[in-house]
Amino acid sequence: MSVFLFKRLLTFILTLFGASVIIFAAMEILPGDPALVILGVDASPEAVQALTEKLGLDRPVPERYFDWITGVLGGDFGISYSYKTPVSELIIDSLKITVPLAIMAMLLATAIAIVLGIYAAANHNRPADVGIMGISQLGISIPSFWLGILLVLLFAVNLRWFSAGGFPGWDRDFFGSFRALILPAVSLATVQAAILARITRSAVLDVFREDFVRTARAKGVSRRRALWGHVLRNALIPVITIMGLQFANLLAGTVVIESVFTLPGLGQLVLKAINNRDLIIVEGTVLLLAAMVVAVNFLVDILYALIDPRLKVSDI
Amino acid sequence: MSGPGGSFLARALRHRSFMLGGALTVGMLGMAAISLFWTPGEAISLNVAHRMRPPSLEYWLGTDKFGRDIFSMLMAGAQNSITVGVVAVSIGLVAGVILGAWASAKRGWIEEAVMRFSDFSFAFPAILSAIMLTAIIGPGGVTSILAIGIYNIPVFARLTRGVANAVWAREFVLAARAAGKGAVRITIEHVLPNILSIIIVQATISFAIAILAEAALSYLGLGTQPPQPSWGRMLSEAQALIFLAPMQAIYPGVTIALSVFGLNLLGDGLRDLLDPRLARKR
Amino acid sequence: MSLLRVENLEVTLQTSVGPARAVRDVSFQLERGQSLGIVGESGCGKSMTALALMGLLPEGATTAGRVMLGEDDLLTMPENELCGVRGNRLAMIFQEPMTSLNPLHTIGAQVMEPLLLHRGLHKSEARDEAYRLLDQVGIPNAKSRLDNYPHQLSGGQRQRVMIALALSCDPDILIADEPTTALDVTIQSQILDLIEQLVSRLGMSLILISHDLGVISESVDRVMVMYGGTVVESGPTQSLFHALAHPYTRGLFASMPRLGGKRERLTTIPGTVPDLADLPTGCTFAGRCPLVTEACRAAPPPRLPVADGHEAACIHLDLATAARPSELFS
Amino acid sequence: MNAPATVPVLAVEELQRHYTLPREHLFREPGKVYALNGVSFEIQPGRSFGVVGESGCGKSTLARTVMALETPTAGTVRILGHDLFDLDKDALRALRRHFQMVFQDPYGSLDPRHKVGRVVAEPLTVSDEVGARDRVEKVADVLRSVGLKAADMDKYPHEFSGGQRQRIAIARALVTRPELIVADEPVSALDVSVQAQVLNLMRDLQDSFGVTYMLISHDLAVVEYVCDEVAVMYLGRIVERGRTEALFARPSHPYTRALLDAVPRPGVGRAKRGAALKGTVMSQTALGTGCAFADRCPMAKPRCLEEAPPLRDLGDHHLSACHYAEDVPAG
Repeated sequence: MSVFLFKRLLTFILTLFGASVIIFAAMEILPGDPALVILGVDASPEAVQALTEKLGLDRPVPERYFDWITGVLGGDFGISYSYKTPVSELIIDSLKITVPLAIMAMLLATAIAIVLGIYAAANHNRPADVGIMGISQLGISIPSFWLGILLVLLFAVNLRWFSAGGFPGWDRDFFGSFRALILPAVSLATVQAAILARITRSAVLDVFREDFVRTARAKGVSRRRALWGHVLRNALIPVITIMGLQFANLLAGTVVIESVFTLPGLGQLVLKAINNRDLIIVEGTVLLLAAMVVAVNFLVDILYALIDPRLKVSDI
Repeated sequence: MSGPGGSFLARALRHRSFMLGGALTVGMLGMAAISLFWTPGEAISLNVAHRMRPPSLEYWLGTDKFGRDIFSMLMAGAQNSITVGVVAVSIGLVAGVILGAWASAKRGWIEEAVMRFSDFSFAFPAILSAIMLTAIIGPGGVTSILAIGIYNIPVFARLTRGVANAVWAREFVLAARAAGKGAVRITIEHVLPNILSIIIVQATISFAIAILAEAALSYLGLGTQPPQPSWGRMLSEAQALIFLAPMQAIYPGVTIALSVFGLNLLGDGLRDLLDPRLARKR
Repeated sequence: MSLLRVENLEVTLQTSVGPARAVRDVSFQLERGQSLGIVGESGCGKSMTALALMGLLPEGATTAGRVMLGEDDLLTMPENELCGVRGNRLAMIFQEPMTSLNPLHTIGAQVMEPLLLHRGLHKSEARDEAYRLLDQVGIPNAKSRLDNYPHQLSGGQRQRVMIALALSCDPDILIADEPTTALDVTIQSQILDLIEQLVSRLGMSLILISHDLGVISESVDRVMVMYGGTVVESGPTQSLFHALAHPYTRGLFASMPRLGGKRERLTTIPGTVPDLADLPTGCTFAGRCPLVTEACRAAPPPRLPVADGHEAACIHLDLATAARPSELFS
Repeated sequence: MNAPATVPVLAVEELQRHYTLPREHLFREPGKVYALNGVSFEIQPGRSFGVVGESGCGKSTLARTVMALETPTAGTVRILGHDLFDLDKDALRALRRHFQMVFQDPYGSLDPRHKVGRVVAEPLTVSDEVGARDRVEKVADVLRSVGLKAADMDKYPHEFSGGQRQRIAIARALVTRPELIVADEPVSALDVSVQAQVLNLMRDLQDSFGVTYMLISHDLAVVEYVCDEVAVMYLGRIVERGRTEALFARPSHPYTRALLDAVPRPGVGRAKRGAALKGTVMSQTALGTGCAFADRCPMAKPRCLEEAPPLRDLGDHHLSACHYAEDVPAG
């Protein structure tokens, strides 16, 4: 096993552990007694005491962390105070929306970005390049949730092609559910695509200036063939890095976009939980979101090692 | 920043997108500054008698459902975006640059630790931190500032460490060491001046991202609370009325987009103008 | 008829400080089997001349004049036809063996590429041929090296791979741009020997570009000395080094410390190499030349014969050759 | 501080420097690079000592260790009698005014954000002995002595050409009037026509200030031009050492012979190149038993593979680390 992968794996595990500790600790230092918060200020001291014991809030902190984390690892996130159902069920239900939405947005963004970025680079300094870069500059300036509102305005209010929000559920109406995710995915993807297109373009241009591309051209390889055969794979390295880093922002964007389109995903779940002071849901969801980000970045590192034969020693 | 490369001003004036970005940014700052002591209408207190007015000479962009003047709210909202942006980016910049420069000067396990810490922080985008902070201290401007500030620390730490390492590898640093200078002095006298322009560019871009993040947080109700106007909350209020008064959802969005666009152009322009590769004539 | 005929080649580059005339009025001919050396300091236009021949000038560069390879003018040839010439009839080796190979492709794939492109070989034939080529340039364990990546090879070995690559399609002309500058002196002589051997065995013509007068004088039949984008002196190697004529060449030669030379004070040429974006109208060396007169600054000097086939672009040749370099530049 | 003539300006003894490579494999020991394997020499005041060798022979590591920019694994470096790695921080800093360095890259060795005056004054700013006005005076003086103008102080480095920048770098090294200047490839980044200006300057400065040079170079001709004594390094060891003229005229180590033969000489005409040395410099990741050069040596005999040759005195200040030093052909 190479040290690079070992280090990355270790970082992956430590990061997850650290994230869980921080999230747990954050919820621990909450001002006020959670039992009191749940029951309201006029609850009787006996009821508060009973709930405190029931929730196990009177036990030492490390013990409670250990119980919580072993539960989470076994898929048990605890029972929601407000819904009275297992948090894991709530999370699974919301993941059915958030995960497809994030994947759709990522695929869409990547496809648009790579095509536009390469096209712009191939036409460096020509009108197509200048145009694409201008539009992408505008694209990274637009808040994705506002774009969502604009799309609602156009396609739901004026054209009435899509509904303004809501989600029918995969079991009830598969096609309708897919349709409900299209506008949200487009709003998320546009901003990401603008960022990635700029990165792709500059990565391709940078690699085009490398000596080995000149070598390839000196062999008689045409510009186009050099682009596909030599430049792209090298240019992919920085693009993938940024994609990994952007994934965190994409997930964050999902939280907001779900709000715009009233999709009952992870974002809605956690926002409602904050309002209800349903902390056990907040804990679980935040940990899950953080874990997704960390996992994607770990995958990116593995992808690196596959693309780049030089990568043996960590330097990132 | 007149350093090497001749007249910075002359080149800046010729740089079209830099000038456009500068103009937009000055416009945003100006709007916020003027709103400190004057707005055309009422931005904060409610006046239900004048609710939902169309644009007119008195209400330039009309009024919202509480009778507040929309244009005045946009002006006052700029204060909020700028405050959150500047404070949050400053937190990220100061902490990040210190961490990054420290990592670069010491190398070894300190560098490793700082970089792993950065990896770790990347798992918490601003909205995730804001959600946790809201659960702890409740929603508000401070939550936004802290969340966005924390998000920016690893951004600046990684950037600083990367470019500082490049400076440490230059021979003039070796010369400084041969003269007997210590790591702190080299960092202050040689490393920081040489990476300053890159940090400035990143600060501009980070400011733009902070404005977007602040808007998202106040849209979700996690950020600035009423009655202080904020662009994000204006959008969320307008969305409820989208079938009735669609234009109310347009104005704040355009304002955000133009501010961010201006800062991004400014950042890109600065990158061109401050790039030592172009400034150095060989 | 000459294999390669370059007539009045001009190259203008776009730089941040305006257009730079990197190559001005360069003409030469190359016969089959002959070797030509281009020598000069940084910014003299020697590399740009080579890149102009290959049609690989940087973006924004413009050219004038003619580069005739047989019947074809390479400067006006459409790009898709040029691709058929490059790597096939005209091949090039670059200075930096560390960065000139694609880090993500195997050595084999990179040597095979021109074979697949120009000679229409099948993959397995190309692989066998690549093995033969690597073996020919002296790479030990060539068979297993085919599957190595560039970072697994030393600098000298990478330069051997570059040579194998360049020779793969039996080009008429091999252009080697500072092929040994990045290498150690013992490796340099190995690589120069290899190039020389292969060129003579395969009957190719060679254009060798170097800043090192020693490398040039040991390796080629004819020499062209460039300064500020123009050719200041050219001629057969023996006669040129025997009777250096141009003040620049004489000064350059005298300013080199030489092994086994007496440790007497080196002659120095005052000043520094000219900026291509801001060249004088007359002789490019006028700013540093001890013999300069008004006439030198007025117009570019004509090329005057020194001996059979040996020319120098200087109007004060008699004065330049009369004095010893140390007196000339004192 | 003026050392008595008997104390060498620089004395290096049994210097070793081994690096540990970054670990590549989890369950294997990380590799090591043996950059210096016991290097010893002395330089007397006012002399110039050259170190030649190919890339990876350890000559740059040697320069940096002599400058106390790196800590050796073993061995000592004495400057004017003081053991550099035995001094505390402040004492070392105070001693630094007596030994300065000139670097290879005239573009990289001057901070582009500092004006020339500040660059040149850098070694003075470390000790508080020199007042601000004095400092300007000294900088002006030293700029004039390297052939620049005092007014150049207020310009930025990018306003100068490569040769002028190397003059600035030399001025910086000279400003404290050091006894020793270590120059690591000072002219290899310069054009040939500019090289001579810098080499002549170095010789002139030695004449006028009596400075001692340690010159690191891959270029044998440059070393021959500047240095009185020369050491040839191969894989972290000195394989031959002696007076420059004698050593180059009659090398006593096959590696020196090969180096000299490989240097192309202008004007000798085509194909006079000596037979090329085979192979390439092995990585210094293992310490073998025999002579490190044996695998490339045209004269290698069985003994060379078994027994490492010590650096032995051949008389007349000439040392060679070859069992068969007397048999090396005269070329």
